[in-house]
Amino acid sequence: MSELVPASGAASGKGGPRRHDAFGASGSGDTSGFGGLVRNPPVLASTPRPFGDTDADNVYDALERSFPQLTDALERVVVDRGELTLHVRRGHLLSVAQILRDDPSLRFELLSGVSGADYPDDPTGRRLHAVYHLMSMTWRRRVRVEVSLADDDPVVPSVMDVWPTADWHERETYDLFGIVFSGRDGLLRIMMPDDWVGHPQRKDYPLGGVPVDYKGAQVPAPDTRRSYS
Amino acid sequence: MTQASDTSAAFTAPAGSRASAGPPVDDVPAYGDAYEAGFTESAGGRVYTVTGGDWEQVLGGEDYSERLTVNMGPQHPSTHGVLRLVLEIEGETVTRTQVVIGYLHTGIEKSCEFRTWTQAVTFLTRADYLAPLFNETAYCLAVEKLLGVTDEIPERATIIRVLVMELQRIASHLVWLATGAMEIGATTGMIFGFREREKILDLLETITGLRMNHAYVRPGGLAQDLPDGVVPDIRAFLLDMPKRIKEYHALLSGQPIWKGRMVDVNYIDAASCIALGVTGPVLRAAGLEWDLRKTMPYCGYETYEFDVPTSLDADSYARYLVRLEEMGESLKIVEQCLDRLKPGPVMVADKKIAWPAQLSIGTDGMGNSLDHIRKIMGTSMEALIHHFKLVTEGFRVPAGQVYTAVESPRGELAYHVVSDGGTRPYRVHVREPSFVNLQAVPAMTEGGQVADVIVGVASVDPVLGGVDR
Amino acid sequence: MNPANYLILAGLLFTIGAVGVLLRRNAIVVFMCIELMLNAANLTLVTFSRINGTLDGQIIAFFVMVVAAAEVVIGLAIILTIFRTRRSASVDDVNLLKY
Amino acid sequence: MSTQILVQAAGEFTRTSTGEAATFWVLAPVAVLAALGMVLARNAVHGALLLVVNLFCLAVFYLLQDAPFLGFVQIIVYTGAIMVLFLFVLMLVGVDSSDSLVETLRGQRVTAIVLGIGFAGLLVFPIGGVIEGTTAAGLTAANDGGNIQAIARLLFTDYVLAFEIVSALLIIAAVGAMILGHRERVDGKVTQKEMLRRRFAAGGRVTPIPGPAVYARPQAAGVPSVPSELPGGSAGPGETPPYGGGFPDSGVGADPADVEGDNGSGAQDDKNPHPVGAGKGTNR
Amino acid sequence: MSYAPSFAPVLAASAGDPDLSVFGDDPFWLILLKAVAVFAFLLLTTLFAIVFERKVVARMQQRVGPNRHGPKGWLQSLADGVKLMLKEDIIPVLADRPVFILAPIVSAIPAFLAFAVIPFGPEVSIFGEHTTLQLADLPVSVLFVLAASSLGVYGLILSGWASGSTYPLLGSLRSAAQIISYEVAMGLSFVAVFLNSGTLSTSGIVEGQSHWWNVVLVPSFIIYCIAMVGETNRTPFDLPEAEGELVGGFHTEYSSIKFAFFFLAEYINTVTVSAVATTLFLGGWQPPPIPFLSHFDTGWFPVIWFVLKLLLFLFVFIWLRGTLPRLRYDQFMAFGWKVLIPVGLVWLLAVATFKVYRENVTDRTPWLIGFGIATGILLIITIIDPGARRHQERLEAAERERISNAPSLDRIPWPPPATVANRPSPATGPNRPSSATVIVAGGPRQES
Repeated sequence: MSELVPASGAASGKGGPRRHDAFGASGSGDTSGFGGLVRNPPVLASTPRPFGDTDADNVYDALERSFPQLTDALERVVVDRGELTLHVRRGHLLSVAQILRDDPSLRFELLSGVSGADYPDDPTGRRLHAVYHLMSMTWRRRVRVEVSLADDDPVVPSVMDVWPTADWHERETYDLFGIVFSGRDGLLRIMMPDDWVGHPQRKDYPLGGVPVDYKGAQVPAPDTRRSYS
Repeated sequence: MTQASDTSAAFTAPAGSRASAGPPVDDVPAYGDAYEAGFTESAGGRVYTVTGGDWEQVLGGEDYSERLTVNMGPQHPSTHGVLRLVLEIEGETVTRTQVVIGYLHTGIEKSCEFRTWTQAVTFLTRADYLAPLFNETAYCLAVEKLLGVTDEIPERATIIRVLVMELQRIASHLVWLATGAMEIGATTGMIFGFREREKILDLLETITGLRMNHAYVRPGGLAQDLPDGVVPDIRAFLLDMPKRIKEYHALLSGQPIWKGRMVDVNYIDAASCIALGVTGPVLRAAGLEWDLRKTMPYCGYETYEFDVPTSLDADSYARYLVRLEEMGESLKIVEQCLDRLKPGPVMVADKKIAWPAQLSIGTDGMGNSLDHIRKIMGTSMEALIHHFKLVTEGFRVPAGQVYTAVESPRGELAYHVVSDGGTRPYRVHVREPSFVNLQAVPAMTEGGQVADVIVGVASVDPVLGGVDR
Repeated sequence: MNPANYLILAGLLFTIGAVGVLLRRNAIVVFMCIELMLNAANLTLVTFSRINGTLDGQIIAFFVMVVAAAEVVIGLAIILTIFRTRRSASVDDVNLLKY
Repeated sequence: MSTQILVQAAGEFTRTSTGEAATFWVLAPVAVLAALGMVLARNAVHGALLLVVNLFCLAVFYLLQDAPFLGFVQIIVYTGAIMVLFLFVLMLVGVDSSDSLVETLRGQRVTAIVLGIGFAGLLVFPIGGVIEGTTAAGLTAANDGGNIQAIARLLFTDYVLAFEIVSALLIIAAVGAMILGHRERVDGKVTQKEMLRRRFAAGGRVTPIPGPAVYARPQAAGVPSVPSELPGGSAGPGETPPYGGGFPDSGVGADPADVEGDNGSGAQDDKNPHPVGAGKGTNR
Repeated sequence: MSYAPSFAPVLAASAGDPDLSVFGDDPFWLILLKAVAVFAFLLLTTLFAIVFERKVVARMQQRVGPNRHGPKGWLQSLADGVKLMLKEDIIPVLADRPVFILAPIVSAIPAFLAFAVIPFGPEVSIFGEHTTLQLADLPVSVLFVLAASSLGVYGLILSGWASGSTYPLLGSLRSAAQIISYEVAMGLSFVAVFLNSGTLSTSGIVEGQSHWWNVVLVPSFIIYCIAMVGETNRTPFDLPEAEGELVGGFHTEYSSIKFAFFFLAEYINTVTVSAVATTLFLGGWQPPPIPFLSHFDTGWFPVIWFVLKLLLFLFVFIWLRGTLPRLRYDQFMAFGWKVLIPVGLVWLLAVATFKVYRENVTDRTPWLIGFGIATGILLIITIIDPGARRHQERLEAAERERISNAPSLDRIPWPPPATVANRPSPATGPNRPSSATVIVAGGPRQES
């Protein structure tokens, strides 16, 4: 799960615990010797500063300079695999976005995309995450902004005023995840038919099984088949 | 309108009252309000309203003028698949363009979550079906970044990736040229474009085994090495193609009608492009030499010699020229790739990731080599088990999320991949350039003529398989 | 056959046109009825030309055609203008112009 | 048939030939029926087509009466240009502009028909009585040297003044039509480039307006899309959303009666005057 | 021959017109034979033209083209025709049925009509009867051609209107406007021909084209060639059907035999306008003015010349289709009204002047001198071209300004004006070397 950064993790790059992590099923009575390999349980944590990544440190410093209430706005800051993720509280999203776009030492001109992710087991209980990928063309770097939302209050302010391109991205995220972007118009389904029920990309939205023309057999839906995780 | 079907149960006031207003449209408020998203506080809690429009709102509320609503698509010869454009025209002038997508939504992103990391490639390759290798590469780069093996990918694999991607870029631009020319009525342009694309598809078929949807690039490397004898074929193509590009210039570039249809048509400047998130040739034709291969290199692009063609005109003709130039630049890169190719592995050495099979081309296409089968069946039970488990169960990828972008023929193609540490992707999101770029179509077409809409859509070069995913 | 039968035919056509002008209220149809009347007149002109053995009738018929073309162009333009503002091509609505 | 015979034949031109008679008796009823049809046709386009038939018949009559130039000009000018213009305007105006059948003046229709029949009688019977035994001089002499040449000679000698006046009239008519048809634009024609600049300068919505809702149920206009799984609402009475979109049922909108009120009266307009973002003066 | 007395004056020989009495002489069976022959010729030419077009275009596009049905694929159009007949005939619910059915017929019949006045050759002997190879001639036969083409318009307009859907309506609106405006240009080029030959009879025009004066008609010929492509809705002027924009334009909703009628009408129209062009401008059946060939102008030889010239035009039609994209509607109308018609008018004046000069002026010297002086002045103005340099400078300055304001990696544009002041200067921004090339406006970069 994305915000659950491995305590000692693949972020370090080569080798490390990845090898333990990469292969084998647990509890399957596997006799190959590969199963049951150790996997470090993830924890919910911020990456301590300095991040050890120049770009990420620069972005954070600049943000701190021009946005005094930063500690209020941010829940966590994660640097993983060289990518900076700012977990922003919903109420501060617009102001953070404005700073990210306009500050000369940040200048994230381009919103690459808005997408969502659904973590039903999120320890904070806010399973829906709206994920914004920003790119600074001037400084050639990217940053990820993430907002966690609860299932029963899936509202996040729209960033369409800051980056007009967010329009369709937000519509898609609304369509597939049910995240409502407020303060904008035309938040309509874009991928699914407009009378569709439910939001298909949520984890509890199943794929259907397929009936087979052989003695009434039914291929089970993919998510009801065996899985290894 | 009193027919309160079960579906309308959830309407809140604005929607319902508008519905009851019916045809007399005098009091219908400004068009935009119909789409306001909002909420009301009520006894049971907060009620969110997400309303939509209907033909009533599309057509009504307007005072009379000689406007006609033309529903262009989703079945229309010039909409690149199943794009739907709802045009409001006044005479021949377009006053409003609405872009409707979703007719090809196949749920690729969702499907990926139910297959192994490797199998997801075969879904994603079908998203942008004109540039499948870019999808594969971008996704595999993401998975490799998650795995932390980015630096362990063999050089030969990376070079071949670049090679096939650049060939594909030419092929994709050729399809754009062909379809764009066809839509303007230049049938010969169409045949010319598809003629050369066919050659590239032949090359790619030789390399990957398939003309489209290759599933050639895999996490960790490639499905297989270059087959014997393909390098001379590519070299022959490299010799031939520049002449063909000259032919396109001769047939189309200077032609008064061609220029008349494209020059100063569908203008969109760089600032507007960035505001709308538009990348790729459209942005470069607006003057900004933004090309991820140069600006945020991946796959070792920083080591190749090539130029980024730009133009300042920001119209359809500039996009046409930029794409033609890009084909030439891609040829240069392909040539450098061929020069750099050295024998070596094409898959990461880590046997926990690398596909266990030693693939060879058998009589039935791609398959396991007999030696390998003999070895694992006869001598090593563990190898057989390993093979079995890796293929059926797949490898695990450490938890985390990454975002990798490549420069596809249409712009920034990026993958946001989340892993929960399991053998399946937890979430795969495709940042599709066609999807984003299509948002610019209204800005590019409103105020132009009906025929310009066709040119405009063609100049964006959307691939609906990628738009809808 | 007596060439003067043409005259009777022309008279009939003229009457039909005139009745049409009285009956119909679609301005464009009224206009077409007027065209019919003009053509009936033309037929008499051509017939008289033949009966009298001179070409003057044909010449005048020619002029009538030219004038008819001019009249149609202007008339249709007026109808279109009214249609734009009134959303109707009925002659009943044209009287609103005076207000 | 040689010229000699023709000259002889010219002497017999007091009466018309059987061929002409046959043509006349075939086409004259057609012309009358087409004219009647034009007046009676409910659909204006059908009326225009019938008028074309009528004009075509007249063109043939011109040909029969030694006026080949006029005959073809009739086809070219009337059917080829004038009637095309009529059809063009009919298409622009739209099909639904056909007549209403309501009489606005009482008795107008009957009066018109009676007057029409009377007028026809006045025209036809006296003419029929007077012309009995009329003979035609024929145009053989006048057309000597060719019909076109003869007409041209007359046009540019005796009628040259009228010709010039008529040509001036044509030009005036063309200019007049242009002025009438031209719509005054305050700021000239807005090009695509200009519209793009305004679009981004205004700070309004620059991205596409959502498309119309194709699946909205019922099909009638005015029913918004995204009907059944609005956040906060259930899928409808007695139905729960099957999958993930389930928000806790707010209770509002789940009651059918409530909905009926919503749709029927529109009285709840005031209930929700301020959706989120309205205060911000957002995109539109 | 019951019409003979009434038409006799029409057909009478006259000073200005050629002797048309020969047409009055034909026995009934010969007229019938000629009518059937013309009909058969048109049908066969259509069948041929379709395969010819597909084969020639295929050659131009380096592919094979139809090669399955009949010897080398030459029966392809027959197969197409049979296929079309067997297709389901669909009439849309919203269509106006009678008009919808009438329209294809209306568009096909006038296409055949015009060919009645086209001369295939001079006098020949058929079964002992002397007759010209022409179904009929009138003193006004060119007007007859125009009349037939103006009737053909109805097919397109009505089909679009009657289909009851948007694209056909747009298509028929376009075709109405298109045909009306291009008929004007066409008529102007015809008038030049009338002026030059002094007659409206097709056979007379052909007869009169044996001398070199015809060169004055070259501009009119070019205007006619352009207008005829517009008249027949062929590429690059195929806006009423424009499958890129209007799907199929006026015939979108048509299928089966009705569609076949439109197809037939289009090709017959193509043949007809080619025949008219041959007749009015290229000397019809007369042999080309090459010394050796010009003797073959009697008997049946002229038919060969006629057909060869016709094929030449057909080939040009196909060539255009293989080369050119479609114009946009406004460009097309602007071209018609702003270029073709003014040029046609001016040239009409020139032809009239030339005619008067040729017939009435005896002392030519002062005329020639005046003409020379006028040409010289025009030439000098063209060469000196005052104001060109200033214009060029202004253009260059604008171009320089544009390039200096162009966005680049050091100046990434961003819309909000409030942030303009905050933009990082190139010095503080990451100053990576860029290897961009700029395509100069208006043309491809010659080398990269």
